[in-house]
Amino acid sequence: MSAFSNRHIGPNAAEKTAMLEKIGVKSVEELVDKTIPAHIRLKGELNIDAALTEEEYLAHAQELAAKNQVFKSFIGLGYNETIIPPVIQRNVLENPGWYTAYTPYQAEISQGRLEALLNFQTMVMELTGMELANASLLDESTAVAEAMIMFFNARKRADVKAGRNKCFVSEFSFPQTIDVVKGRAENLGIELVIGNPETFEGDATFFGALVQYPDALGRVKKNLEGFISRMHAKDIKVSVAADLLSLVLLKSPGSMGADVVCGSTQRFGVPMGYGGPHAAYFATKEDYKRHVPGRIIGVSKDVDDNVALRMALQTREQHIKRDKATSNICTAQALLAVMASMYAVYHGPQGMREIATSVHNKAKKVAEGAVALGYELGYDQYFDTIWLKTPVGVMTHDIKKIAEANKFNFRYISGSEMTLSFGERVTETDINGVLAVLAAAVKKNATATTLDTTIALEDEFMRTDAVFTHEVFNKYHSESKMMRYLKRL
Amino acid sequence: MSAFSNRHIGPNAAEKTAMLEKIGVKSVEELVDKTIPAHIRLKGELNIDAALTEEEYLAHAQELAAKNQVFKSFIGLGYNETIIPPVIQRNVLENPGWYTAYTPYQAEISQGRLEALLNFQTMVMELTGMELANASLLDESTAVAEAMIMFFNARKRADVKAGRNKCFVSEFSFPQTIDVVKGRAENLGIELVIGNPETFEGDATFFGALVQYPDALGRVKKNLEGFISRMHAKDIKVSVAADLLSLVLLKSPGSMGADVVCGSTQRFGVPMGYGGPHAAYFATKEDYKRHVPGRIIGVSKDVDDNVALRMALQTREQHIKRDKATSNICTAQALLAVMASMYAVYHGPQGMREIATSVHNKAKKVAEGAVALGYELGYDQYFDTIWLKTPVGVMTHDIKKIAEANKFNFRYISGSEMTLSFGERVTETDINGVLAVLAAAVKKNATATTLDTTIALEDEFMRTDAVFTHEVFNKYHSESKMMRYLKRL
Amino acid sequence: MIPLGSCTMKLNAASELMPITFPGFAHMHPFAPLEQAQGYHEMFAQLEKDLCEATGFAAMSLQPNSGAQGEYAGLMVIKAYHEANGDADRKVCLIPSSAHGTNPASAVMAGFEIVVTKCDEMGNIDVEDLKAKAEEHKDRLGALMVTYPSTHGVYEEAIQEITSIIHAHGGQVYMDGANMNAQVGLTNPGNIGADVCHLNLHKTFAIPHGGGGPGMGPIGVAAHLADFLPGSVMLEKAGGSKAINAVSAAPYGSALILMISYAYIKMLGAEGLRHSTEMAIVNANYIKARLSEHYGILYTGKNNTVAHEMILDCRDFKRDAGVEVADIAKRLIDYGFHSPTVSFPVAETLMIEPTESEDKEELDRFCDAMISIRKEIKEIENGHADRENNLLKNAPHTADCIINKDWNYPYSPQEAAYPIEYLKDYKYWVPVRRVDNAFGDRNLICSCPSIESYEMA
Amino acid sequence: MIPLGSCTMKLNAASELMPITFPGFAHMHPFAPLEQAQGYHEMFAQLEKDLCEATGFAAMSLQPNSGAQGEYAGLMVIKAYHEANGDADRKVCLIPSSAHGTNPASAVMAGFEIVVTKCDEMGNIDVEDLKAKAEEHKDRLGALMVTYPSTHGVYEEAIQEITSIIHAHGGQVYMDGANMNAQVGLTNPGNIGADVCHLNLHKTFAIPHGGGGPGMGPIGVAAHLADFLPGSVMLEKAGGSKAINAVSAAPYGSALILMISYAYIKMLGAEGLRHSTEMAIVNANYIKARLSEHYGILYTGKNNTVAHEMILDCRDFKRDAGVEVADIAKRLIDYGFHSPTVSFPVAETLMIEPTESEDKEELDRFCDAMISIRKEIKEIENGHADRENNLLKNAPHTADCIINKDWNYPYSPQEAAYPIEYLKDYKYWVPVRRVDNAFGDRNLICSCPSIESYEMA
Ligand SMILES: Cc1ncc(COP(=O)(O)O)c(C=O)c1O
Ligand SMILES: Cc1ncc(COP(=O)(O)O)c(C=O)c1O
Repeated sequence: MSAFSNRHIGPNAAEKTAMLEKIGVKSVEELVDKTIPAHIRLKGELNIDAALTEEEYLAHAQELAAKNQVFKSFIGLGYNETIIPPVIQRNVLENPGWYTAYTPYQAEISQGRLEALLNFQTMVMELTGMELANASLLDESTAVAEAMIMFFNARKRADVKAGRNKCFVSEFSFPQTIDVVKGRAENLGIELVIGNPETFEGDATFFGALVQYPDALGRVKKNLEGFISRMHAKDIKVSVAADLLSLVLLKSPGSMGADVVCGSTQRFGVPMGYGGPHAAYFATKEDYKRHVPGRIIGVSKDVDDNVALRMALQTREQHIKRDKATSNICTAQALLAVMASMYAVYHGPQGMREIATSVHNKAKKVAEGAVALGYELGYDQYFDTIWLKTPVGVMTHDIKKIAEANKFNFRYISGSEMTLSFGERVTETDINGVLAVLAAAVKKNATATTLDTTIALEDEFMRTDAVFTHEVFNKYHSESKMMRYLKRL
Repeated sequence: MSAFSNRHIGPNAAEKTAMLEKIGVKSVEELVDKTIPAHIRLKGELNIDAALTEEEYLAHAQELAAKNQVFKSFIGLGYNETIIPPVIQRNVLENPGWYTAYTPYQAEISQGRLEALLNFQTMVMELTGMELANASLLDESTAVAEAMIMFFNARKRADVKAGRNKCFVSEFSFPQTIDVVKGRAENLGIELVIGNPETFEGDATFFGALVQYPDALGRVKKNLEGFISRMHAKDIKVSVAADLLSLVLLKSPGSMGADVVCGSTQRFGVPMGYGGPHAAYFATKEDYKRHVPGRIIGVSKDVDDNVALRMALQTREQHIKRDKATSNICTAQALLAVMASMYAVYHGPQGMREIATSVHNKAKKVAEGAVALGYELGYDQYFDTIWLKTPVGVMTHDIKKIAEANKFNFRYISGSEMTLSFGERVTETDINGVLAVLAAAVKKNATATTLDTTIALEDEFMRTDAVFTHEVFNKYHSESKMMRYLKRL
Repeated sequence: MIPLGSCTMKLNAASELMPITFPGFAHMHPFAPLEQAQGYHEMFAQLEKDLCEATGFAAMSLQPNSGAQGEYAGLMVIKAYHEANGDADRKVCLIPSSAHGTNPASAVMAGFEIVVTKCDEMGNIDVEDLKAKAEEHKDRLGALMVTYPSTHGVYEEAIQEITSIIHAHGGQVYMDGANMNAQVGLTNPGNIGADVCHLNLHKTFAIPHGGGGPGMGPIGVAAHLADFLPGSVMLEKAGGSKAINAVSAAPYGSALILMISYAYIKMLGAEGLRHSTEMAIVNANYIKARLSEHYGILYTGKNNTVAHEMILDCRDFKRDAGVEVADIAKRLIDYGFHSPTVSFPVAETLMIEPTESEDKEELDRFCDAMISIRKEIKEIENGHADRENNLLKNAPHTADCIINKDWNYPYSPQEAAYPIEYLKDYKYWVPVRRVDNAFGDRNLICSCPSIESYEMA
Repeated sequence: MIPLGSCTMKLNAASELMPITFPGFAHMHPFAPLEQAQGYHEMFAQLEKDLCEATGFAAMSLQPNSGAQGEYAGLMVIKAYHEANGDADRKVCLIPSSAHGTNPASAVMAGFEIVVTKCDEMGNIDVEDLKAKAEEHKDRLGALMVTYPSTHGVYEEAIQEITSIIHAHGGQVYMDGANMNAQVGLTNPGNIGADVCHLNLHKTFAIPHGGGGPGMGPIGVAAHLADFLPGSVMLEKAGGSKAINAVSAAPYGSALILMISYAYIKMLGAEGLRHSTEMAIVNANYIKARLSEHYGILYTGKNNTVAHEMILDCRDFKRDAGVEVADIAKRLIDYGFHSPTVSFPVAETLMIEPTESEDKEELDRFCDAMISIRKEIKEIENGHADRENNLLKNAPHTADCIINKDWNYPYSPQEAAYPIEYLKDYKYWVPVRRVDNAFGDRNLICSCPSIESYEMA
């Protein structure tokens, strides 16, 4: 038996013997033979390698890690360089007390975890400007698909009858989201129309519209509010997939009338991890409360009238509603939602504003430097992602070579276009490195830039209401306090 | 203010203001000016670099780590390659609940930590065969020095009067121990005599003798029991510095009459760390209970007659006895003693025996291979360390070059002698690598060896009594149980 | 111990988890060029191979982010297969009444029409009913979704017959892999005749549950379905040659935590994997042996054994003592346990799955608690305790209610807080008492309440 | 919070600790060839430089493994210096009566003869007495050991006068650095006239206490002593040109945890280090401001402030209420606090050091507890509570004693367990009641008792 299997399996040899005796069999083999029908039993042992010890495995994992070349990423598309606060890494991500726990079906024994998820919902509601948020979905793309399905399922009887089954999707949504939504639409007989929200007018055959904000080119388009009212005028529901960090600075989609706001919380201190896990968020209006997919934590009271939390509205969920459920979601991303909410708890309103401002400022500095080098800026209102067009004669695949030699990944859209997206973990040195790459491609020298807190966005985009107002986001900013809070929960 | 300092310092700006008001000063500066005499105040800021962020620091630490070239070590001398069980690394070494705690002065609130230290003492007592053990000292070398001082201080009045002030030290003790003991002896007017225990006879001017077992050449010498009786016959007290892991297999020094047994517990799952921290152990006879240096955890009861642990015999310690204390030791190595004891708890008697057997067998296989290649084995009874003499014409500095090219460190004693010491973390691949180095030095090919459980030691050295008999060492061998035990404490 | 039925709460070993914070895994963008992610892809390839071996399948997709997502993906693959065969009409999906709620929900999402099939009194699929329904829908039969061993904790003897019936009628068999912990190394989905199944890596393969996620639900498929495995517009390499659309944003889903399952397999090896399954069965049957003297065990196999989990019958307590299964769940909190799964798959029962990672002492502690609770119920049945005001109905008991409130229950605080010896050493104090769910649903608040509202108590 | 006087329980940040498990640091043998340890030596060099800057000294030895070991090393350096000057006779060491126990113990170990000097009623060193004793022993005066700020929590105004007196009489000044947390960035040992001092890196520089170790006690010395810093037979590079023998087995002591202090300095920088010291003083004075309305503060500086710690006078309670300081310490457990240092440096007092890492809310919680206990004492003083059988004498109270035993104390269980509001949210339940020390010392057992003996209860 492998060294690790003796650690993994609970009973030792003596206990095993005692247990078999109580069961009334002579051996494990006898019990298994009695239990599993003979005709389906495997003949031999699985063809899987012999066990490594823990020490050997960890060395092997180090080798595998070394085979990954981790470049600084400016690719964006919903995944950004972020910093996991060490206090959260050690006391949540590396703490069995947080990670082994099960879904809080027994609320009384799970108040701490429920509180952390309630913080998540509160944060999402404040930033999106919505009335209701759930406690996470699997990823941004499926969250957008869930929005579509929710709109579809919540259609009025008459609309169902009338076969109102079209859904608009902005062509400037993240490509992976369009991919996922396509698959989901088909099955339910939803007809997807992919187009430019600027020119899309909509009509009575459309029940929903899905847009991205800022869009996949990084643009903070002026027309979001106008688009939403245009759609609403035709009774088309609008879902906005938004970068939650951008909403620390930008006006909330909720305040512009959105029916759903959803997206990823990866950049709230959860590593990219080559794709996940990360918590998607999903916020909507009170009207939809019986249609929301996923778990919702709610406030109630116990028999002694103490405030007590628990999972709310379970009647929406598949384990009760089965084929009539709002969604098939069961396991979601609770631990990652906890991490994301704790990131906001630890940074607080001021810290979050600083982080949002700083990623924006990085974009701004590179945009300015690029323009000075002869690149064209595709759009001048952006949050953290800039859309660059190369000077005549400069091809993005040449830039790619130089960038990769410097261990940078950009997003290349065409031979002459690319986007660069900036995360918290990108440093001033990186910024100057990026400018040096852009300069090298045009055979110039870049002038070094210094980060500051200036903002390129026009006032009309900026939010004026306060966020992170609840005490929980204003209390735990020293590491000792944070540790104690994490321990208390 | 640096980002980290805002995390490190508890009060935020608002709290600071409120506190200053309560104190009755306008500013921090005013309070400091009122508090620290002006004439000793520094003028400017310290000349220390500006702060790094946590992220920057961690990247810097990674770079520093990469500048260390970690070779597999066969140097020995009390420091061996060991494996930290991941469950202990994560749940003790990386768990603030274990590492931030203070010395358990308030016993009632510290029962868990006290239990872990009591386990340490129990393990030491069983392995050494002694009646009493303390809860750790700073390192093996100072532990040996403490033994000398204890013998010195415990001399009979008549001996003090007679100026009985010589102490014998085996020349086969670890060189760093001789170094430390020399410094300590001088001050107290102890005259050290360094020599060969085989030929040392002793006389009435000697009060103590300090030997190493197995000795620095790895030898498990037959004459230890004889040496001790020879010394006792002349009323000379004997301290044996012993490799605690070797005592899992070897007869205990206690059973041979030793007055003190001490040494390091590093190889019980505590990384070498370029020197420490590691817990030294110190065990002695009941007679010396009022002379033992360092903390001792003892069993008592509470007012409800429950078993309750606490630090025992505090009257020996410096905080009470001051200049009459048995030692100046205050901070010791509690966390490392906890880790070492948990290593034994997790492995249990059988696991510990397997580890001890395996390090011995590695030595045996290399010894056999080396002899086959023409090396001479200095002594044929060893635990984990073999003493090799090179074939004529082969110089150790040539071997060193080949070894280092293979990322191995041996201990080179002279141009023609070296020792190789084997730890838990040394693999079969490493063993064959070592043999390949030895072969290359004599321009031969090594035949690959396979590890097994055979033992080269003669029966007379082997212990026959059971160790790790207490239930605590026989219970927590699955990871789930171990985690729960660590959590309960 | 959290002995949750169907949820496989096994050990999440520290060594399995450590690599997820290695920078070489943590900081990689999902759309970074393939050649930069060689470490990841080497791991994916090996993991796919090992999971194929464990399931008896030909190909594996590591994309789905949960079991339910895997169900959706698997059904979509089946659908694509039928369409490729010109069988676009095969949209009927048979689902036994005992299935987990995600099965019908996923089937609906994938555009299937659901036909529910019955179970017999032994908890097994009613083969006659199944045959009849397969027959009835044979031209439109798309799939059967079946859990194995069943959600009732039994290895149905007829499973191969069942899968043959489906195949004979043109359908594909989707196996829900939530109970794979009772199969690995002893049998497999391929063997029982399934065409697709998902694996809950967060159950069988040691990814921690995280309080409700993350998870990973890769799907394995037989050779004829391999071409349809989900692709990704972001990575050409991903998926089969006739790939269905992506089911997750990232080509390999939550790639980072695949490392955990990879570690689990690497450190157990073939023998350890098999033995883990065997010991999961031993542990379950040990609990059964102890508890069957006090509770009814709803279903057992033909030799009176259970698989890796079992259902405890609590239905009569309602009649005899007014005690509902929820009361037992809450009372278990006073004994320091998180309750087993409540009322799934059968109402008013408990579903217990200990897993192989629990040792005898912990199992005994749990059995002792259950037996002690059974005695408390008996006191009510006997009329020695009140039907409304008793240890179970008032559970859980906080320290606050025991010490600070005026005690006016018809039992002592000792009986409430320390009903059993081991609690002297291990007492867990619950922070709140029984939660009022209905009140909360009527007055939905799902953001942090203001501090003042906490003073309402 | 563990507000331990002289023990500086500050935050041990996760980022400071993470590198100690990096394989590049963890697995290096202490006698590996120098060139393999370049990362370590780069760190040592920078850390020595920064610690020299913080102490105002010329050279640093990173070898001693604890504060006490540092004292021994420092005194040995002083001795070697005197010997090198032909002053081998300078073996008298003056130690104020308020010194920590390690000071005299180390001085004895280093072969010094101890002469204790007095403190005045303000808690300061009695300069006249010191002068007289320095004078008396002037031919044999070796050293003064002095803690600064004093163990009484005061920056003695006369410190430079004191160090001058010693120097004038041929002695060297050893400063105990346990209170460096009140100096860093604001003043330093060099400034006050010390020649050597040790730093408790496990106090001032963020190494966690580990329940009684590990620690590190490097010593800094003025230029004239640098040559004597401890060497090592294992590494030529270590120590001064006339090095004393090694004081630890390894040339750089517990090298691994030096990374923690290095991280602390690197992440705070000059400004953060200074501000930490300032805030340690603010926090202490805030506690003083709150508690001085209820307790006597034994010593304050000339402007009625305290340094980074203070002594709470509990001596009269014995007379007035029969309450000893140990009773307060035990009662604090019921309030969820580990007691501050008991009876050091003055019998029947508490020594409180909050450090800069505690926030106001936590300080308030502690002050509230102390004030509430003061009221409980008043009840005894008033005669409202019994002198022998009261909340303090019977503390701490376990859940077991409150719930399971027949309650026959003259106060309610509520008063015992929940004397203050915040405990509703934060109650810590102590596992045993007041421990009988004398019984244990009389019947010494220092190995695990057999399981049966646990049943003796
Ligand atoms: C039988 C069964 N099927 C499917 C699922 C769904 O898996 P997941 O929660 O990963 O979506 C579960 C999980 O609870 C289950 O128990
Ligand atoms: C004033 C004082 N000096 C010296 C020491 C001894 O330091 P260490 O415990 O590191 O040996 C202490 C520690 O408790 C102390 O408080």
